Amino acid sequence: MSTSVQYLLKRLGIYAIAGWAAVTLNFFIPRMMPGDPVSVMFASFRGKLKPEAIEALKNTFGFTDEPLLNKYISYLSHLLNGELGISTAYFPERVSSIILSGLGWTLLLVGISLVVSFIIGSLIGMIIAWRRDGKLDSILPPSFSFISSFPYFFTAMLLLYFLGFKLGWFPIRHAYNSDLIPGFNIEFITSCLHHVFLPASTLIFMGIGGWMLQMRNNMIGTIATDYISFAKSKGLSQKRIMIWYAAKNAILPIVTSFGMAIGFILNGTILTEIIFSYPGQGYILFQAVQAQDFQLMQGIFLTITLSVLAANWIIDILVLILDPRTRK
Amino acid sequence: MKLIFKHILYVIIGIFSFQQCTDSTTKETYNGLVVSQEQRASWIRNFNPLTPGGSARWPTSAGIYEPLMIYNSMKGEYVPWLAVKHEWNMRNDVLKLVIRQDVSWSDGAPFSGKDVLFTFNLLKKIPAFDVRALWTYLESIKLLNEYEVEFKFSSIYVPGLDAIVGQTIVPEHIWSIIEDPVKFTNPNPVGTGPYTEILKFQKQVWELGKNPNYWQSGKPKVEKLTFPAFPTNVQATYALINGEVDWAGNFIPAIDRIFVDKNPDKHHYWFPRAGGSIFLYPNTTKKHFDNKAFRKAISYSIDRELITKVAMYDYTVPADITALSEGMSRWRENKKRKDSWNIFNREEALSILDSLEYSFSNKNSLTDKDNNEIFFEIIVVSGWSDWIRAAQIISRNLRDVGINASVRTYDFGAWFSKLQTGDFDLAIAWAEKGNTPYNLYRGLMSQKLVKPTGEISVLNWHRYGNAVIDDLCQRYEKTSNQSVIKDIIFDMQDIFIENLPAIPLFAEPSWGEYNTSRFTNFPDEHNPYAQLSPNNVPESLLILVELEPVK
Amino acid sequence: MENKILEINKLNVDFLSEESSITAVKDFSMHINENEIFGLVGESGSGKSTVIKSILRILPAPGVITKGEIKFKNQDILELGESELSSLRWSHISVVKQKALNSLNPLLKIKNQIIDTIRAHEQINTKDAMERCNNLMDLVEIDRDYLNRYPHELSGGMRQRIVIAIALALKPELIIMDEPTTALDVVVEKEILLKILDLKSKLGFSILFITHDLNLILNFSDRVGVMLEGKLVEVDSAEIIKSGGKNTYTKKLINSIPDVSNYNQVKVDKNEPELIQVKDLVKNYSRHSSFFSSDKFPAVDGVSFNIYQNEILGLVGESGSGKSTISKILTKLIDFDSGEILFNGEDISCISKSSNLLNYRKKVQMIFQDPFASLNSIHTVYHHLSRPILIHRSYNKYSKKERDQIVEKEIISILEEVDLSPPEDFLYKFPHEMSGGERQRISLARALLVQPQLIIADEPTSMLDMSIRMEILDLLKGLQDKKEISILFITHDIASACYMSNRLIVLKNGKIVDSGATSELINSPNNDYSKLLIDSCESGWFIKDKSR
Amino acid sequence: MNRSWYNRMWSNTKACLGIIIVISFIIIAAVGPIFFEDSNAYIDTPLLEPSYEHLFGTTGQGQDVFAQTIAGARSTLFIGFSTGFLVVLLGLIVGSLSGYFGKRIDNALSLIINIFLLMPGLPLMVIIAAWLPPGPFSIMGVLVFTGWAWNARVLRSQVLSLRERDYVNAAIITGESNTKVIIYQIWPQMLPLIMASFIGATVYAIGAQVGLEFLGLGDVDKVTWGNNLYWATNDLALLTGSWWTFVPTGLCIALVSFGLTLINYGIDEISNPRLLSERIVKSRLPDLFNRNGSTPVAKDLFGK
Repeated sequence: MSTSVQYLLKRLGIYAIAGWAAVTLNFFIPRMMPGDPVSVMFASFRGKLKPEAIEALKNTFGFTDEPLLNKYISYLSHLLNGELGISTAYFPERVSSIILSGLGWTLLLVGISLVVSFIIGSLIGMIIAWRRDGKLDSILPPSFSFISSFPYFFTAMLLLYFLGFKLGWFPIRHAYNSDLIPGFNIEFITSCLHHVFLPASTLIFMGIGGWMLQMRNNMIGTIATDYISFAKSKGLSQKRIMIWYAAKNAILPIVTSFGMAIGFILNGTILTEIIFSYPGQGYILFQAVQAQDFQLMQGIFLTITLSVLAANWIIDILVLILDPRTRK
Repeated sequence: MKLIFKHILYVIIGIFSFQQCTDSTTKETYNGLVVSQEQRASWIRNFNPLTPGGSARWPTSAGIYEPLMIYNSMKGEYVPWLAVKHEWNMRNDVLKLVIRQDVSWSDGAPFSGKDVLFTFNLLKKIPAFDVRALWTYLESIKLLNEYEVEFKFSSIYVPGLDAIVGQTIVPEHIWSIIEDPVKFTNPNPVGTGPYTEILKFQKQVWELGKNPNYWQSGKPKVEKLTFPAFPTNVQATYALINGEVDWAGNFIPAIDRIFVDKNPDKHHYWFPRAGGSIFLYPNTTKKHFDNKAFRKAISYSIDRELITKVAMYDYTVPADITALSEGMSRWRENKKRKDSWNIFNREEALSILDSLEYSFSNKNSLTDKDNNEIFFEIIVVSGWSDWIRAAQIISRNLRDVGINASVRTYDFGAWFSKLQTGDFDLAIAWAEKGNTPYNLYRGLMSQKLVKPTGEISVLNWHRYGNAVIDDLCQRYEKTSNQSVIKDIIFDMQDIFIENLPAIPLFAEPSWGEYNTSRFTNFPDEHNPYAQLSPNNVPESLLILVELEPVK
Repeated sequence: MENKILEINKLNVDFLSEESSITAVKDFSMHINENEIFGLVGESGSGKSTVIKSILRILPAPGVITKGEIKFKNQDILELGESELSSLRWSHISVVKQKALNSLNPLLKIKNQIIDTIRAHEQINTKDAMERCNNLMDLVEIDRDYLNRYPHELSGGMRQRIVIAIALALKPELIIMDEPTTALDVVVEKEILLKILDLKSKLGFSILFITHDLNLILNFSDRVGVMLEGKLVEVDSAEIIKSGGKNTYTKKLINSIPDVSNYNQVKVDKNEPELIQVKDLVKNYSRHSSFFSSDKFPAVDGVSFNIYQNEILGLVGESGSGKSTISKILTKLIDFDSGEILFNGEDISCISKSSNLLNYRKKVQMIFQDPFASLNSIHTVYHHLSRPILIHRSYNKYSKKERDQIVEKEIISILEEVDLSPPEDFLYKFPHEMSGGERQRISLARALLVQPQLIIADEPTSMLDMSIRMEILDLLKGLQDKKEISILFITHDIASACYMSNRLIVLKNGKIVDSGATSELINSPNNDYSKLLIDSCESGWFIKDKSR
Repeated sequence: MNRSWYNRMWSNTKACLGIIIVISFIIIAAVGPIFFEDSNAYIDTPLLEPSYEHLFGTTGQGQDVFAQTIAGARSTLFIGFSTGFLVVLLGLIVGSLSGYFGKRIDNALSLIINIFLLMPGLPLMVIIAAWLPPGPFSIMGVLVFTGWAWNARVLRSQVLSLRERDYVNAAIITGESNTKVIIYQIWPQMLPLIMASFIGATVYAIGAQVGLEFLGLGDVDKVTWGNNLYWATNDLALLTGSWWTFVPTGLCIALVSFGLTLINYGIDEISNPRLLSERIVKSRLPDLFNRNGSTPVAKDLFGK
C-alpha cells in the first residue's frame, strides 16, 4: 500500500496549499473593504454612541493599525493553534463556538442532499442509459434539466410556499421543534428530519439532474466498450451486464467528481439556509459579511473550505478502494 | 438598547403566505409574551448591559437592568426611575441625584447609591464602557449619603444630564469581583429590572421570567417573556402575521394588506414619528452646493409627497421646514417665514436656477455659466431599499429640472466611509438624535465639527460650518433654564431654515406592531404613554411594566 | 465426408444509413467441418470481422443481416430468439479477440469473470465453479493464484491465455479467433499458437481463424477462404491457396508477401561521412502499471549506432522494443536521459533556442505509421503542404499573389514526384476523401518539401493493405536515391526492412542485439532472436503436424 | 463535413427547440427595451393584477413588470453571455497551456486549477461582491474569477489527449511554432467541446449572477432579472399574494437556461456516433430493433 499512501500524501499536499490559498485570500479581501466593523456598529447606534468612544471600542476589538503583514502572521499563528478570534457582531463570543453551533446543521443538510441526489441520480441515469433513446430517455433528462434551470432560490421559495404554508405539511423555519431538548431520542431525530425535509429536497431537486446526466453519458460510453460486447457474446443476462459490467465502470468517474460537487452543493446550501432560516453556516456568514465582522467571516470561510478539502480527501480514499487499478 | 439594523436585515428574503392564512399545523405555540426585536440566526447567551457593540440580548439594559431616569419622548420629560430627583447647583457645574430607596437586586441584596458610584467609576476605569463619553466633561463623583450622589463637572455641560441619567446601573457586589468585565457575558444576570430570571436558554428560543423582588409592587403583570430566533425580517413578519408574536419592531411593506387585514381587531401597529428626519446631504465643499440658493432650488424640485407614498408606503409624512417631526413639534417656532423650500415647487426651482445664470442646453439639461452640464451622484446603502427608492425618485425629480443625477449604491462599509470622508456629491442618511433639537442642529451646522474632506468626520458630513451656531451651542450648554433653552433652539432653527445646510426629506418613524389576542395595554395613538417600538431603548421599559395578560 | 459444424450460405449483411444502405457482405457461403481450422483472409474492410460478428449476431448497429442462413448443427441461428441465442452463445460458439485487455472487465477479478460465464449457462455452486476455474487455469498453464488478481495485473500473453481459458470454459464446438496474437511479440505469439493447437487436439473443437498476417494463416489453417470487398472469392486447402490459388486476386495477394530472400544487396562503404552518431543513448520511462506507481524502466538502454549520408538504415524490433522512442528522440519531440547524439558533428541536445531548433528541423523530417492520424482532418492538402514551404523559405520580397503562385507550383511538382496524378485535383482534397496510400504519399511529400538530410520513417507501411505496401516502399527507395537523403526505416516486419535497407539493426527491449549489412545479417544472423525473427516470415516457419 | 453537421443540428429536435428559445430571448433583449423608454417609471398604483394594459401587472412600487422583465433581459443576458465567453476563454487558455506543454507547467497550472475548484464559490463571491463597487462589471469579474477552473479542467484533459495525435507531432516537426500548433491544429478539433463549455458557462453565469443580485449584492439601481426578483422579495411579494411580480422573471430565467441546456443536448447527440447509428436502425426497423439485444435479421428488407 506504500505507493497509494504516497499518492494520498501528495493529494494532502495539494489540499494543504489550496487551504492556505483560501485562508490568505479570505484574510486580505475583507481587509481591503472600505470601512470597518466599528464604524458599522457606530452607525447602528445613531447618536447614542459618542464619537469619542470609538477609539476605545477600536482597541477592544483589536483594530490597532499595525501593518497588515504582521496582522496576517499573527492571524496565521492563531489559526495554527485553533484560535479563531472573537467575533465583533456577537462580541465577546468566540468565533469557534458560533461556528460549531452552525456547522453541524450545514453538514447534515449537505450530507443528506448530496448522498440522496447522488443515489437517485445515478440509478435513473443507469436505467435511461440502458434504454437510451427510449421513452424515458426523451422525457426524464429534459424535464430534470428544466427543473434545475430555475434559479435556485426560486424553487426553494415555491416549495416553501406550497408545502410549507399552504399545505402546512412541513415546518418552514429552524432545525427542530423549539420546545424539544436536543438529544439522541427518537422524538428529537424525527423532528430534525421533519425540519430538514424541505431544504434538503430543494437541494436534491437541483442536484439529481446533474448526476443523472453524468451517469447517462458515462454509461453510454461504457456500453460501447469491448468488454461489454465480450460479456454479451458470453451470453450473460442483461441485468448482470447492466449492473456489474456497465454501471460499475460508469460510476467510477462520477465518484471522483463527487468532491467537486460538494463545492456546488455548498453554494445552494447557503441560499437554502437563508430562505428556510435553517441555523447553519450560510446565514451566519451572510450576516457576518453585512456587519463586516472579519473574524467571524474568516472563521466560517475557513471551516467551509476545510470541510470541502476533507471531503475531497475522503473521496480520494474511496476511489482507491473502489478502483483496483489505482492500487499497487 | 441596540436599535435593530432594520435596513440590513430587511433586505434579506421576502416570505409569503396566502390571503386567507390557513391555521397551518406548523404554528409554533409559545407560552409567555413573544417579542420579536432582535434578528439573529441563533441566540448567544450574553446579558452584559455595558458590552461595547451592544451584542447583549434585548432587553438587558432596559428590562433586566434599569437606568437612573427614562426620557419619555411622547411626553417630552424625564420619568424618575432608579433616581427620584435631580438638581443643578447655581453655576450648573454640580449635579445632585436622589436615589430611590427600598429597591433591591433580584438576588435580594439592597440597592443603594454605592452601586451608582461603582458603575460610574467602572466607566471611568474602562473607557470602552463609557460609550456616551461622560468622563470627557465629568471630573468626579461622590456619595453625599447612602441615597444621594453628587457629580462634579470639569466644564459646564448641561446636556450631559441625558447621558448621566440614561446610564444603566450594575450591582457592585457582583461586578466588583469580575476581573475582565469587558469580556464578561454575565450568563446569570442579577438586576433591578422587572424581568431577571433566565428560565430557558437554547439556540432557537429563550425565556425571561419575572423578578421576584421587583421594587414596583404588583408589576410586571406578565409572567414571562419568550424570544424565538427569527434570523430574517421575513421570518419575523410571517410569525407576526401568523399570530405567533405579540410585540414586534419590524419594518413591513404594505402592512395594512399583509398584517392588519389578517385579523383586523387583534392586529395593530403604530408608527409614531418622534425622531428627527432623513436628510439629503449636499456636499457643501463642492461646486454648486456651496451656494445655498442652489441647495434651495434642489429642495424645491423634490416631490416629497411621492417619496412618502411610494418609497415609504405612506408610513410617514414629508419633512417639516424645521426638520423636526411631530414628536418634537413643541420645539417648532410657528411663525410666518419667507422660505418654503420643503414644498414641491418646480417653477420656483427653475426661477432660482435662472437667477443663478444657469441655462438649458439643447438636450434640455442644465448647464452652468461656462456651459458644461451638471452631473451628480446620489450615494445610498445597497440593500436599504426604501432609501434607494427615495433616491431614485429624487434623481427623476432632478432630471426634470435638467440636472443629471444617477443613483449609486454601495455596501454599508463603503457608503459610510465615503460619507464620513466627504467623498460624495449627494447622499441620503440620518441625522444626530437627542432629546432636544440641540443635537440635530449642532450636528448639522457646528463650525467646530467641520473636518477637511478626506478626514473621517463623525458628524457634519456635508461640512457646513456656521460660527453663530457655535456660540449658541456654548450658551445652550451653560443654561438649564427651559425658556432660555427654547429661545436658543429657535435661533438655531432660523439659521437652519435660512441656510438649508442639509435637505430634510421625511420624518423618520419608529416601527412597532402588537397583537392583542393574549396581552393588552400597549401604547397607541389614543393612549400614547410611550413610543410603542421595542427598538426604542430605554423607553421600552415603560411599556414592559405596563403590559398585562388578557383576562 | 466430415459432418459440418457450421454452414453459412448466401449470407448478406448491410450497414444502414439514413436513406440507403451499404452492403458489407454479399452472398457469403462456406462451411466449417468438425475439428478443422478454417482461415479467413482479406484486406482490412473486406468484411471479415462483419461475418464473424454476424455468426453470433453481436454485430452492433447500424449492421443488419438481410439475407441467407447460418446453420449450426442444422439449427438456423438467424431464426433463434434472444433467449435461445444467449444460451447458444459461448456454450457452443465462443470468441477470442485481439486486444485481450479490453475484453476483460477491469473491475472484476479473473475468477469472477470465469464463474460469470459458467453461471450464465449452468446451475453450479461455488465449490464446483472454483474447481472448474482451477482446471481451466492448469489447462492454459497459468498459476492459480492469478484467479484472485485483476486484469491490469497480468502481462499481455497471460491475458490472452485467460481469454482462451474463458473461451474453453463450456467446451464449445467452435472457437472464433479474431486476430488473437497480433498484439503480441513473435516469441509469445508462437507459444500461444502452439498451446491452441495442443488444446485443439485434446478437446477436439474447430477454429475459425482471422488475421491480416498472410504468412501465419497459410501455415496455421487447414482450409483458407479469401475475401475481397465482402465477397468470398476463393475457398480451398491451404497448400493450393499458398501456391497462388485459381483466382487472380489470390495470386496478387500471395506474391505481395515480402520474403526475406530479395534483400537490398547494395552495400555502403563506411568512409562516407556520418550524418548522425548516437553514443550509448539512455531513456527511462516511468511505467504507470497502476494509477500512480512509478517504477522506472529503461525504454532505450545504452544504444549506439551511426547513420551515414545517402543510406537507408533499417531498425527492426517488436512493439515495446524502444524503436519509436528513438525516433521521438531524434526528432527532438522528447529529450533523453543520458548519452550523446551528434548531427553533422554537432551535439543536438544543446539545440533548444527556437532559431537553431528551426534549422535542425529543416534537416530532420519524419513520416508516421497511421495514415489516418498523420493529417489533420480539418485542413486541405494545400494547407498541409504550403506550411513547410512558408515556414522554411522566405518569400518576403514577393507580393502575396506571386508567393501563392510559387507555392502552388512547388506543391504540384512535389505531388508529381510522389506519383499522385493528376496533382491539381488533389490540392483541395480533405484527408477523409483520400485512401490510406494516398495519404501516406501526402505526408511523404510534406517531409520532402523541407528538403531534409534525414527522413525517419516510423512503420510507414504497416497500416496499409498488402497490395499497395510494395508501391510505397519502392517510391521511398526511388526518392532516396534521387534526392540522396538518408532514411532511418523503422519497422517490426523484418521482410520489408531487408527489402529496403542497406544496413540493419535489431532491437530487443531497448538494446541492440544484432547489426550489420543486410546481406550478411540475413544469411548469418549472429543472435538467435534475430534468427527467429528472420525465420518467422519464412513460409515454413511454423512446423506443425496437421495430422495430430 | 460541417454542412451536414449544421443540418443534423436542425433535425435534432432538442437542439432546434433550444436554439429557437435562446434566439427569441436574444431578440427580445435586443429589440424589447426600445418600446419602454424608462422601465423604472412609476406609472400606476402598486400591485395591480396582470391586465390587458399591464401584461404582467405592476410591482410593489407601481412599475410595469412587463417592461422591467424586458429591460432586465438585456443586461442579464449581456452579462451572462459575456461572462460565459470570458470563463471559457480563460479556461481554454489555461487548459491548453497546461495540456500542451506538460511537465512543470502542467503541474503548476493544474495545482492552481485544483485550488480554484476546491474553493467554495458562493462564500467567496459574497465577500468579493461586497468588496467591489456594485455593478455589472464587478459581478462579471467575480463570476469569472470563481468560475473558470471547471472549464479549464475539462478542456485540459481534451488538449492532453489531442496532444498525442500524430498530426500534432507532424506539425511540430515541420517547424510550426507552439502557438500556431495550438490554434491551427488542436483548437479546431475541440470545437464541439468548446461550444458545449461556452453554453455550460453561460448557464452558470446567469444562475450565479441572479443569485448574487437576489442577495442585494448587485447594483440595485440597474434593472436586471436578479434585481427584479430582489425588489419583488423586498416587497414580500408573495406575502401580499402578488405572484406576478416574480413568477414571470423566474420563468424567463429558467427558459433561457433550459434553452441553452437543450442546445448542449443537441451537440452531444450529434457528436456521439453510437447513438446516431442506433437511431438509424430504430427508425428504419422499428419492430426488429432491440437496443441491447442481438443484431436484427430482416430477410425481406429490400426484397432482394
